[in-house]
Amino acid sequence: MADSASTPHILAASRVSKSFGEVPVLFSIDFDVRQGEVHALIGENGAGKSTLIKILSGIEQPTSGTIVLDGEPIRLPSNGESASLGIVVIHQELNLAEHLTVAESIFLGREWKRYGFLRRAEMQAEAQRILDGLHVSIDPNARINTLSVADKQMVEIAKAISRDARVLIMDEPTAVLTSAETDIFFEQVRRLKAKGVAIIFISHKLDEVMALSDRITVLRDGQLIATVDTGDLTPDAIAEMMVGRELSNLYPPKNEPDVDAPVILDVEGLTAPGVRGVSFALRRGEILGFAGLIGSGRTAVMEAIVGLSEKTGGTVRLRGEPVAFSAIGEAIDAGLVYMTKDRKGKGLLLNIGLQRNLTLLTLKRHIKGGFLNEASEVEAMERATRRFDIRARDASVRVGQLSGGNQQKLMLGKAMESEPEIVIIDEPTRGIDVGTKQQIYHIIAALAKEGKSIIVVSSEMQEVIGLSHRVVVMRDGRRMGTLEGAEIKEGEIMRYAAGLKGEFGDDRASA
Amino acid sequence: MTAQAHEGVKPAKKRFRIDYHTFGPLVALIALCLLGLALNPAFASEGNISNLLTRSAFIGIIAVGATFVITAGGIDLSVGSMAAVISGAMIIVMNAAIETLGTGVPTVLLGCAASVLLGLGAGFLNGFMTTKGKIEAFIVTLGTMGIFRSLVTYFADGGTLSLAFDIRDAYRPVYYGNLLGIPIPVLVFALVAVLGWVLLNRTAFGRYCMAIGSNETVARYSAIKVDRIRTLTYVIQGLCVSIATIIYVPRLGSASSSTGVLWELEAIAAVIIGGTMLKGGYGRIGGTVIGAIMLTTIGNILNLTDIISNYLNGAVQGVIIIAAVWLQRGNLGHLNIFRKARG
Amino acid sequence: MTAQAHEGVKPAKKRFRIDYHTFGPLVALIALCLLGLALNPAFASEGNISNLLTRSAFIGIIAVGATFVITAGGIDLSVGSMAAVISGAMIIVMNAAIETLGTGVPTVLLGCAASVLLGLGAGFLNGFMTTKGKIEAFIVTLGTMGIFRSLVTYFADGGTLSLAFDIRDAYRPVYYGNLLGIPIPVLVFALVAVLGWVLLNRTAFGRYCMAIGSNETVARYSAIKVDRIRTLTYVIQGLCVSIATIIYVPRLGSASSSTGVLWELEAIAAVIIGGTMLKGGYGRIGGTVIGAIMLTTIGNILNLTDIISNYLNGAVQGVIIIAAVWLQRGNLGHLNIFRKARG
Amino acid sequence: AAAQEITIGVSIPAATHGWAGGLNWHAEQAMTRIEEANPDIDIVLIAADGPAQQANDLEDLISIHQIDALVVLPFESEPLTDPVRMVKESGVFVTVVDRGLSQEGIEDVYVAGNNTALGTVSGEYFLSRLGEGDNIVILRGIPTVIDDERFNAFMETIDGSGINVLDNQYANWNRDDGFEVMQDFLSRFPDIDGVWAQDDDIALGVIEAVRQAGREDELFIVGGAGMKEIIQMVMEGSDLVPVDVLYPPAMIATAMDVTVSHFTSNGPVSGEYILGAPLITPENAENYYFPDSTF
Ligand SMILES: Nc1ncnc2c1ncn2[C@@H]1O[C@H](COP(=O)(O)OP(=O)(O)OP(=O)(O)O)[C@@H](O)[C@H]1O
Ligand SMILES: Nc1ncnc2c1ncn2[C@@H]1O[C@H](COP(=O)(O)OP(=O)(O)OP(=O)(O)O)[C@@H](O)[C@H]1O
Ligand SMILES: [Mg+2]
Ligand SMILES: [Mg+2]
Repeated sequence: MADSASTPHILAASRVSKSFGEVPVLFSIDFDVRQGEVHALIGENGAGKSTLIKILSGIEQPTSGTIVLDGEPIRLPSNGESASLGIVVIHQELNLAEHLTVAESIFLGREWKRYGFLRRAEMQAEAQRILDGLHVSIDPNARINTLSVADKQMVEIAKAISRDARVLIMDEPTAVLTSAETDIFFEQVRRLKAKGVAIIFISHKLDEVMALSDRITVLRDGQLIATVDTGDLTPDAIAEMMVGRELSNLYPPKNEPDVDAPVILDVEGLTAPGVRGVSFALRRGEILGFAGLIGSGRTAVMEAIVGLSEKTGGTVRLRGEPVAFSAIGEAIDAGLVYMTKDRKGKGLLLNIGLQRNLTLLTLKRHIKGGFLNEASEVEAMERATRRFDIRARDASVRVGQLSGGNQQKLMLGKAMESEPEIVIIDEPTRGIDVGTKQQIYHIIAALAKEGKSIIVVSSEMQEVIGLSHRVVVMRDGRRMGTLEGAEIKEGEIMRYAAGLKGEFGDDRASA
Repeated sequence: MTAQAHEGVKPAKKRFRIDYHTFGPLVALIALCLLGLALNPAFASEGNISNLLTRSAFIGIIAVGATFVITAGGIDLSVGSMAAVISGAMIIVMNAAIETLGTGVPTVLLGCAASVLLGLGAGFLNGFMTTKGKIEAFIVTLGTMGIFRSLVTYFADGGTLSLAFDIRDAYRPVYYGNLLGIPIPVLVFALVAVLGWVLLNRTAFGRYCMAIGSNETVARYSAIKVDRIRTLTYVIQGLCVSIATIIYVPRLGSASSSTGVLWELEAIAAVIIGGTMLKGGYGRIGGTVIGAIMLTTIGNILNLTDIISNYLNGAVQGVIIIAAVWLQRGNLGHLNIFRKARG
Repeated sequence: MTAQAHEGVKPAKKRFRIDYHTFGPLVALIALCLLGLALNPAFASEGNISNLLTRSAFIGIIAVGATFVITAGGIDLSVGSMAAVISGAMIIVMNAAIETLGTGVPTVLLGCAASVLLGLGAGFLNGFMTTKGKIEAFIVTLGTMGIFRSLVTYFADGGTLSLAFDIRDAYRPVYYGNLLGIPIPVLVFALVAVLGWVLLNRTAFGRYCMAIGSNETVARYSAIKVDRIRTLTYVIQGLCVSIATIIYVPRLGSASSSTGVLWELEAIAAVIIGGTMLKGGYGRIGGTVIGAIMLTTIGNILNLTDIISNYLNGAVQGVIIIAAVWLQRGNLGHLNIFRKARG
Repeated sequence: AAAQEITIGVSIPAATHGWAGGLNWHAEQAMTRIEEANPDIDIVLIAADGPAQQANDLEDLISIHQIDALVVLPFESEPLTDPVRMVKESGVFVTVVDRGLSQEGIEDVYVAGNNTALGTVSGEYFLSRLGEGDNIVILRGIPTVIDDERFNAFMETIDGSGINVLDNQYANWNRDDGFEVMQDFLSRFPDIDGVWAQDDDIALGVIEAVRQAGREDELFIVGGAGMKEIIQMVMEGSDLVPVDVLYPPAMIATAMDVTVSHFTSNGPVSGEYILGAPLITPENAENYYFPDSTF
């Protein structure tokens, strides 16, 4: 661990405040990061973490206060030019141009050139090398719009760590990664740290924070609560500092699954793009977890079921009746709702306000006499705000300006507005703070208790384990196994997910 | 700790938002009118104002339709030619119907019915090829633009189709008449604009148009029937063209291959001047109406004075359009919103 | 733990992907040529092919510039008028220079220099107003379209500017001459296309154009000077227009207000037919070249046969354009990629 | 001048092609000349891009400029008939030029070129040069009534002569289109004896295409209108362009003068003034050559 007293800080914020228009979001924050340390920044959704690191990287200018780089006050250039000062950022929002290829994205803005021409082959090879270092098999020539969210995040990471960073700032880089990817990523972070890079790390996953950081700064509602050495506190204490109240058990107690409950959704031999013959059944009142590595086909299964992608084989039975949804609207009418994990690309319209996003899926419910009933929309917004604790200045704020966690909550609200029988939630708590996470888990459990059936697709092992009655583990588009009761343990899930165990032998072990 | 952050989500501040956007084009229009007045006091005469509004009705009605298409992320280059071919067809139908239906209102109504049918059909054709044929809207409507214009040339045998003079008397009031002192075309324009506004801002359909134009994938994931809605925008565009045609035909009583040339550019310009974004996702009927009136006013102002060489009309027009948009965007700090929304 | 945490991502099939895009327009072009051949064997005569390619050079060169503008998310409607005003200015300059520089090559070179300067200037003007003035490209270039066209009318006093006959001899070869049997305009076109391709695909500038067109915010965060790059695309467009003009003027030695009318639509159509996306982010010079040749070929084919009523030329043209694009998009399963990219 | 001021509105098509350019030039010249000679006459000249805009212009001339007389060269006859009638009904003296309205009795004065005559005169020249089995191609203007009248008159004239019309295509009264259409005719037809280009702008494009193909010696070209470049060639006795048929844009000046004389002369001026479409030959070309004109 870096010796906090002796090492000078590289980058610091001194009494920094920030308002967007009339609305203050940061109040006189002091923050610094030293060479060779990992400084974690934590806080509830909307606490101002992203805003602070935007200020530290020059993308936003502080309303008051100063930024100090190498002991000198400095006005950081906007437009990402601070990268040339060695300040490199992985933004919370994915920051990739969809039409470019992976290699092009990694080198965007700092292309290697010879005589003015791009050294394409070399950049490609280097991109390949960086990606190999992250142990991911992403083709450097693939276009970004063909990648999954997780792969895009890996490209972002590759882009950031390949730069000559003195200060590396990462805003929830692991939100979309599984623990396996996270481990590999942490290796890289530690390597950089050993090289003396100063690292700012934002995460809602407290175990990661504990494992990686040297110091922790807690923000709440734009105020600095404390900066402490990591070793001095337990995760629970930190969590309480964040939310400002005592946190009880994160996961609600599981009610006993009713094995006699009728099967409400029955999938048999489903094949679709990315899915190879998946079967499973979902009972009334059950929470069914879907685990697996990234790209294992969980999302593909769900999208095929609700009619977002074309089914090529197999049957789906809803309450015993075979169904074949050709559009998601039909699924919703049948009481089946799907919440995507890609909130920016597929979930929310970033350039309009909260209220219109919330009601988009269920707009038909807000029609009176053929016209939209604004009062009913407002009511829905109030309902969702209460239920999911969405925090924004007002309902007209563009969703793109919301904090990541609040976007996620809004998306949950949007899905739940349809009052479904069956809820499929893909990555329900991505980017959500512990306090809210707890609320969401309780909401899910309560829904199940009411007799609704829920599928939780998640890359967070703890979440799957903590919530589910049964867990389906997938690999390579296939169901490897279904775990029940005491079997639901991290090690067991990993064994199935990695193909070491399960219905299909590891046919790609040699690959 | 501030109360603010925990208050949750307040309802949007409505009044403020409306002002922001409608204000820009309006200010530019007012500036333009003052210029007109300065050049020639006759600008403000009742006759001139009424002429001006009546004229802007054609482009205005078409532009209301274009607002839907553009809001949903499409574009329609065929509207001018569509207007020409529909005019032509109306004239053929009405001329043919004289024998059976006589020269009165029934014939005119038949012509109008034909116009509406053709407009809906042409719009559907554009929409269908764009969505189901999966061809870029620019290409589809460039193609139909050529096709429609050719058809009217063909119907007219290279010349002009003209409405039989006997019917004109029954039909003339639709353009030249007025109700309570307001010219009929202006009334129709107002009606179309109001209906368009309601449709875009107060119905699910309008909301869907914005969603599709803003992000098609999100729209699809939100259970919106993207292809159907998008096709409908073209159908609405077709309907608007047919309405514009219905009030256009009695004015000139003829159609030829030069009818409606460049109306598509004018309609799109009116839409963009009004603050709708060409990339979709954001539409304003009110702005479109002002944009259409503004374009007509520019033409009118050029006729107010002969201090400028006729040859430079186009230049003055160009300068005024750019200046007007600059005024409303730049000066009112309006642009920040636009730029961000685009990013 | 397996090192291979990521599954399912197969290395992209590179060869396949390249074929995909260039192949589509090419197949459509070949189909069109076969149609031409079937209608009239004279289509394949050396003279006709050489005429055809020479003709496509104007639109083609302009379309290469338009590819940059559109890839970076802009649009330029002023190119046709720009070509007209630059032609006019070149003629004025050369006619005036006869007295001092004589009727030889120096005068022609002076004319060309003027052309390039004006092209760069006009392009810069468009770019500057779009980026710094923060006015939509559609409006800016609609405005300059009117301004440029007016200016040439004004210079020509409503008539035609004609190049003095004495200079024509020195200048004629630029259009009518050939090198190793290949017409000069075709060589210039090829050169511009190759340079354009290199610039778009092999330099940081080209990559920045795509990045800006795809996502302006990302580009800005990547320390790309968005305004500068975007302005440069308009400057390149201006340069391309001036090059096209340089080979256009010796053809007929004149410029008038009807020069270059609708070239903007043709240029944009060539770009889109070639597979570049109108919304930006994705450009293909190769496709643009094929698109330009395709458009010229359609016109040529119509002149080679009289089985179709003259009145219907435009319709046939429209149908062929739509069909060609449908063929290349729909049939080759090309569209999935496009749809996703748009979402 | 003690007399009260008289305002004359002149509404013409904008200079979108050569002939219309000449029209604008002559109108402007006449305006300057007339206003100088008659201080109490004010002329308002407005050019329109299309029929609809011209209708707008007419409204503006009435409501804003309150004209006493109107000289109008309609973009197209049909669509402007009603708008001109409205002008007439408001008590204005109306002179119509070139393209007659589709209803009789609206205008006070009609000054006309003669499109039918242009077609007939051209056709007669072809009859004099060619006969049974000879091949010609025709380049037409923009699909309009004017073009139709010329074309039909021409076809009627050569009907039965055995002259073979290989094909006709629109060249839109435009040099570039003339050039390209002719290029294609040349690659398509190995034997062409004559080209009727109908318009001098088209003819200029045709000439270049023929030169490029090196086929100057096998055919001749007849244009129309009286552009100075073409007249010069005729004057010089060119074999390629042996004659031209006059259709003078200066007719607008005639019309303006006639209209002014309604106010200044004590004789009656209403009626029809039909200008001929004479054949311009090397012998008489000098009379039609105006080197200062833009057309
Ligand atoms: N451009 C902006 N305009 C207006 N308000 C903004 C803007 N950017 C952020 N905010 C507001 O500032 C507050 C802090 O947001 P920030 O993104 O910093 O939160 P965060 O701590 O990163 O939260 P999360 O954990 O959810 O990502 C939020 O209320 C947000 O709505
Ligand atoms: N429409 C499709 N066409 C072809 N392949 C597809 C399609 N949809 C998904 N796939 C492929 O199926 C595989 C499974 O992807 P999916 O997104 O379902 O995985 P996942 O388990 O949800 O992982 P992640 O955590 O990355 O979302 C991937 O290799 C993906 O490329
Ligand atoms: Mg954040
Ligand atoms: Mg998934």
